[in-house]
Amino acid sequence: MSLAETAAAAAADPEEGARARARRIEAWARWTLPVAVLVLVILGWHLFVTLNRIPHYILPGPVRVAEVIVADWPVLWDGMLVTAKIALYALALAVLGGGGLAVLFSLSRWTEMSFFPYAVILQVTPVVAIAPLIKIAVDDAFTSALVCAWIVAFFPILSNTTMGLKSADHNLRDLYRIYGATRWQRLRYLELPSALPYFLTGLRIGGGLSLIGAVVAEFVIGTAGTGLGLASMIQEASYRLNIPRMFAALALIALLGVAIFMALTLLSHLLLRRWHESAVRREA
Amino acid sequence: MSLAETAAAAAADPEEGARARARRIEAWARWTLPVAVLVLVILGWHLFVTLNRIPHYILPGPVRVAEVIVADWPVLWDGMLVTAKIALYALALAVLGGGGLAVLFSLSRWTEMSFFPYAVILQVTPVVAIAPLIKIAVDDAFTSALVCAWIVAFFPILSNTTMGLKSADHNLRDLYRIYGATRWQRLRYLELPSALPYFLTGLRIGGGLSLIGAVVAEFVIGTAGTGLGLASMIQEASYRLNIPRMFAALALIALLGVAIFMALTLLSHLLLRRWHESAVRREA
Amino acid sequence: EKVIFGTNWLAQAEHGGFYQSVADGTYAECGLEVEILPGGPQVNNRAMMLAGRIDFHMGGNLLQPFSAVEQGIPVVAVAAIFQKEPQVIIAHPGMAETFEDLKKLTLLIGENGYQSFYQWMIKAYGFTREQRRPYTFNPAPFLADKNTAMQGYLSSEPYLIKKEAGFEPKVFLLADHGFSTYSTLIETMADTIEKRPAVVQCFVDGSIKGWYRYLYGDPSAANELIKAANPEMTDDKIAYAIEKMKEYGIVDSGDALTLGIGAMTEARVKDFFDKMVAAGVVSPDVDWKKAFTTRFVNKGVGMELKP
Amino acid sequence: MDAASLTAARPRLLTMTGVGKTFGGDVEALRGMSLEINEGDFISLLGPSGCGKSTALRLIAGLIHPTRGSIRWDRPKGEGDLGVVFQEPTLMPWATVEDNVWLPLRLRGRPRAAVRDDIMSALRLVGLEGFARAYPRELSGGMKMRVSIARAMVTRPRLILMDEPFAALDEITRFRLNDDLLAMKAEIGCTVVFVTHSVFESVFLSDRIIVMAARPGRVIRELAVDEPYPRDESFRTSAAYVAHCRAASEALHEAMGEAA
Amino acid sequence: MDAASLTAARPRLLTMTGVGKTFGGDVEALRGMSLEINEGDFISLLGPSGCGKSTALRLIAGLIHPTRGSIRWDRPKGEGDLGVVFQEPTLMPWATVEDNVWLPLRLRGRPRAAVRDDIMSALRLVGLEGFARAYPRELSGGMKMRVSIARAMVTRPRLILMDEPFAALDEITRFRLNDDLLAMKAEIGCTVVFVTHSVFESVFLSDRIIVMAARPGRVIRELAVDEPYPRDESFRTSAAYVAHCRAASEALHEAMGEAA
Ligand SMILES: Nc1ncnc2c1ncn2[C@@H]1O[C@H](COP(=O)(O)OP(=O)(O)OP(=O)(O)O)[C@@H](O)[C@H]1O
Ligand SMILES: Nc1ncnc2c1ncn2[C@@H]1O[C@H](COP(=O)(O)OP(=O)(O)OP(=O)(O)O)[C@@H](O)[C@H]1O
Ligand SMILES: [Mg+2]
Ligand SMILES: [Mg+2]
Repeated sequence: MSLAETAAAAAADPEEGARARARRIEAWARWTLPVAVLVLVILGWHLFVTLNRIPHYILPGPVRVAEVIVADWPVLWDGMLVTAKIALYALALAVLGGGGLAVLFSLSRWTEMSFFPYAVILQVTPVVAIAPLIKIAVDDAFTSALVCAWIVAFFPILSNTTMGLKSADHNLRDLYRIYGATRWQRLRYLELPSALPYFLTGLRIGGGLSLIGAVVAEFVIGTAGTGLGLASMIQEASYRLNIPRMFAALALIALLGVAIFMALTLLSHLLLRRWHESAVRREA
Repeated sequence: MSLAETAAAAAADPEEGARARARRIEAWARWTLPVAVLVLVILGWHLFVTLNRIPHYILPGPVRVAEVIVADWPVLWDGMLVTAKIALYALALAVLGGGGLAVLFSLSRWTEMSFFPYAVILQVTPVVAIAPLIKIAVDDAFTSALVCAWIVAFFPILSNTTMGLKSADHNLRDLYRIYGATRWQRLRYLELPSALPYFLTGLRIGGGLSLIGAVVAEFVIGTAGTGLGLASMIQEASYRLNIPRMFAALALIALLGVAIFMALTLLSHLLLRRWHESAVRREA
Repeated sequence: EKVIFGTNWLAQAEHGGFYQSVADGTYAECGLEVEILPGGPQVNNRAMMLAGRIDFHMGGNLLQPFSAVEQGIPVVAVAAIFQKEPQVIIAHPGMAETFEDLKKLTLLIGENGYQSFYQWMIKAYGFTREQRRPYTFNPAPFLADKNTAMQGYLSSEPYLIKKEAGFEPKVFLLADHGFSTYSTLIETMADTIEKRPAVVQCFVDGSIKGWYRYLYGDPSAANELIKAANPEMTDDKIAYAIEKMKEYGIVDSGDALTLGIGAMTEARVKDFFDKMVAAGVVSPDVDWKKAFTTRFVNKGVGMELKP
Repeated sequence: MDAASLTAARPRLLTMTGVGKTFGGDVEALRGMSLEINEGDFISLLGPSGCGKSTALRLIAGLIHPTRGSIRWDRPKGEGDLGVVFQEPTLMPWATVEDNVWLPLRLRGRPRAAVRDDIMSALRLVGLEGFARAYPRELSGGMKMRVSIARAMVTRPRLILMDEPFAALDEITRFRLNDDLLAMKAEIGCTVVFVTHSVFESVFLSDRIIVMAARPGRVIRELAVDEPYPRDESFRTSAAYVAHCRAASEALHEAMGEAA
Repeated sequence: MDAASLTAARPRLLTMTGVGKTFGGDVEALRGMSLEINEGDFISLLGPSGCGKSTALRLIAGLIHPTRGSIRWDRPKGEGDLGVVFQEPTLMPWATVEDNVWLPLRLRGRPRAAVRDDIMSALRLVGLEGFARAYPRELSGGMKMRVSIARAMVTRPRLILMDEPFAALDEITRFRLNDDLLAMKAEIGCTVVFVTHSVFESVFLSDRIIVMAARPGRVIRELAVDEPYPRDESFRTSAAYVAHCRAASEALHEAMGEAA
């Protein structure tokens, strides 16, 4: 009965049927398309390597890399955990640091004027160059690794959040003033929600950068006390000319990056879908 | 007469006078405050170094660094030009690449679904690890350096611009549809202006990252064909234990970063001040 | 014919012989136009050779040719310019009298060193992974803390520390404590040996002659090239390096005294291989003989240039 | 003469049959709306807040699709034949008043220099000729709405959809714009669908009034205002006007009563 | 009884003297406005679009500062004594209707549970009790404005500033809200400054009407509506009402004439 009704409705309105079909196709393509492209890329890589007879020590084929991943899985998995741990801690710190600084700057224009240049300096200073100083100042290797990764990741979050805090609607600002909101209330109830879409974009950039930061930190700070991460494995494999393994570690870093990005995208979607233009679903 | 009038007005309304004074103080503080903080930081650094008798090969004092900057100015200046050149080229490429990809993705959701993961992969792949591949694939050292710097800088611009393009007001979108705008017109007249504030924030992040990218590129590609940049000087100096010179080069990188950031901030202000919430000046 | 030789570091006196032959035309005599491509801390010129973008590469020690064999990569060492690797461990004065004393210190070791000689130090002397920190070619952390020691290059760090920090550090040459590898190896692809043996021979001979002339003749032309490629290089630095190379017999000692510079012997390679197998650095299955060939050396070339 | 016969002679433009629209599965914004629009019609949608007037307009504009029923265009929708005034001004904040009004022409590829006169006369129509260079944020609420009206008028469209365009304006401006709208309609013979909550405005302007009620939004009465055009001040004081207003007002009360 | 004498007996709340406001150096939005607001007043600002009504309101609210002249509060502005309805709904898009209405109370530290009844009765006042959980983007234009009105009412403020609050509403809802506003005013004895472009509304609601003209914005007439409160439907049909409306309408025409 209900089925017949639906069918009748569809028959009565072919356009509506077409739209429903388009929606279904899209929902399906959202997952299959990236996978299909992935398969194509891997296939292309495979063909490129085999047809041109590229030696495995220059560019190993996907089959070989997959074999290595399977064979060395226990080691690689441990390395991934180590790297993921540093990256996630660094991201958390970047959120606290970048978001916190943005809030601080928004609370006091004087602070912003005085200290924003130093945030820029921190961003542009090559970690490789100041890592020794960090090592001198901070005893613990894990902490110094975190500091390095944090330096790499915090700026996009700071910058985007600052912009977001400034973008709150001026009429709403006026409203808050009239109702005698304290600076703190205005921040919490008005500016932070307004900044959310900007912050989340910064977060997604910061997510990737914190992973990069973790890798760089491992390069320059080393693994003492933190176990062997993927970066160390890359270095070791590259030194030992074990190129397939190096690619395996690289692939896992990429995977980790995509996973972090997707998790943050999902978070962003959940937080914004009810109200923000960029996320609200509309009829086409 | 006019002066007397102004005086009278001020006298008649002490509040207005107070506000005018506050405005003047702010305009003045906008420049003096950062400078004052800078002076304090340098003074603190100087005292720290001299009071603790920190040897110059661990942390040189500001005086010594300044001396080195003056003494080695010709070399440092050349290095700065090299680094600035790579950074600016990379930034230009990042704008083209990041912005272009964002536009491409906004034009076709299918492209976005299929290829955004690869942008993420590109962002999280450690440049240090793939630099040899780049060098193998790209003949020219300058070009490979650019590719490296670009990989580091493009993602924030892509990410922010994508978000911005999606944030265009839905009522305006509807209006464009009703007036039969082509996809291209909608992009040009509606989505790009809407994305501007997001893009500019991404640009400021990308500006710093392109400098970082230039430094990293110099590290991993070497200096052949590009001349000696600041990064090579840092490496050299650090390797030669010429720590004051390393700090001099670091200071110049920081300076370059701040200069790029300020230029982009100015650009952003000029583009937004007439209409965007974050930049429009309002009465407090 | 144009060939490219990639070194593994910025231009310095330790590359002097190669620059010498470029400068005085020794390579050109047998028809080679040699370009020297300097390396650096993060630069990987070996990958360029594997990709066929350069012809010869300067290897640090024998471990990498062993790795190449293990991975089935046809890289072969055709000459060993340094009989001793100039790798040293540097400690603050008074902190370590013997090599064993270093075990009490924190060691700053770069990634390459960690993967090679440090593994041997672990096995042979009982150093630990935990006491090692990465060395990013910045000695400041060493200077800041007396309880650290760091890796170094015989002719570089000790000189700098003396000059900048004003104290004479304690230096341990690894080669004198049993790390018996050759160094500054000329590596090339098996393919090149097979298809262009004349080019290989020419390059090896030219390099050997260059080293004799550099050490015993007038090195000034080579030094000009080095300074041009690396503006930070100074005359006194170069002079110090040449002096140390001579003092420690880095280039011209042991087999080289009889077979000429560049000499390699199977016995010596096997000795090192066995040590590395014992240290767990290299798998015992590796066919170590494939890692090198004596076909181009041990001929006493250029010995007449020695005064 | 009843509503249907009055306009039946004109060629049919669009037919809505039993159109329903439900948002998010539970808010029934519109139920079973049937409407025929003929060329040259002036149709007002009158009803309380939230009764689905804007929704109906957006359905006609093709911006949203009906959940049930169908909307059929009886003659092909030509390019640029449509003009629209949304309930909110919907101006581009980065563009000047002039550029905002230029938009529909720009989208048809007309360079600004070629249409400057059109833009200026549209601005003159709404009394904003002095503000061509201003940005939207420098305008008062009513001024923004007037820019939006100028933008809809500037193309002289064949079908014009207006969602409470004059709500933010004072009565005098409103009357003047009512007159101008009728004059333009007479001149180019366009069709107008007009959302309003003002009984007087709907009677003065339209030849058909669709009275709607809320929760769920639906049509409860269709009134014909069978008075000849042009209409002027004298119409506003005529007995017929008063009678029509009374009828519309009663229908509206009925709609409210049912809604309450 | 003239305007001044009618309200002179009440304690003075605020005095504007010769207030002028110029935007960006050249747009003179307001010139030489003088106004006294006494406690319990119901003052309407009536005038054509762009005459500076919103500007005057924002000056009173202290959101902008006069370029010339002065505004003096004669009794200290207490915390939360002010309620405001802007010309645009100004809702927070990330908050539900309920949370938007909660805002002024929340800013005074009242937890939601404690004021739920107040929120719901404010929503009932504007007929939106069924939409407490909806987000602003799910509301019609008029509904958004009603949320804004509920938000201003929920604190029962001593001084309430309203900028064309009912412009987007149909006449019946409008009349009902007019009645509700007067009832609330009578109950809590608050002062109201009310911007409108409707002559009828201004006469029905206020005891003083300030008629303004545009370019430059200025006061051209101050009318007293010296009729007793409470006012109800019967007032709307009284001769006095008609007379006042005529006077206001004339003043408005005068304002328009001068502005044209
Ligand atoms: N995007 C949406 N999502 C959910 N509900 C919606 C949406 N748009 C409109 N509605 C609901 O549909 C109903 C009708 O809305 P509509 O905007 O058509 O009213 P209207 O007649 O234009 O009212 P007004 O005179 O106040 O503008 C309302 O109850 C509203 O809550
Ligand atoms: N921020 C601003 N910058 C420049 N000009 C402004 C600004 N705000 C208002 N104006 C100008 O001030 C004048 C009065 O504006 P105001 O908003 O007070 O009008 P209004 O009486 O409220 O009109 P309406 O009934 O249309 O809302 C207008 O001419 C407007 O262009
Ligand atoms: Mg509506
Ligand atoms: Mg206004």
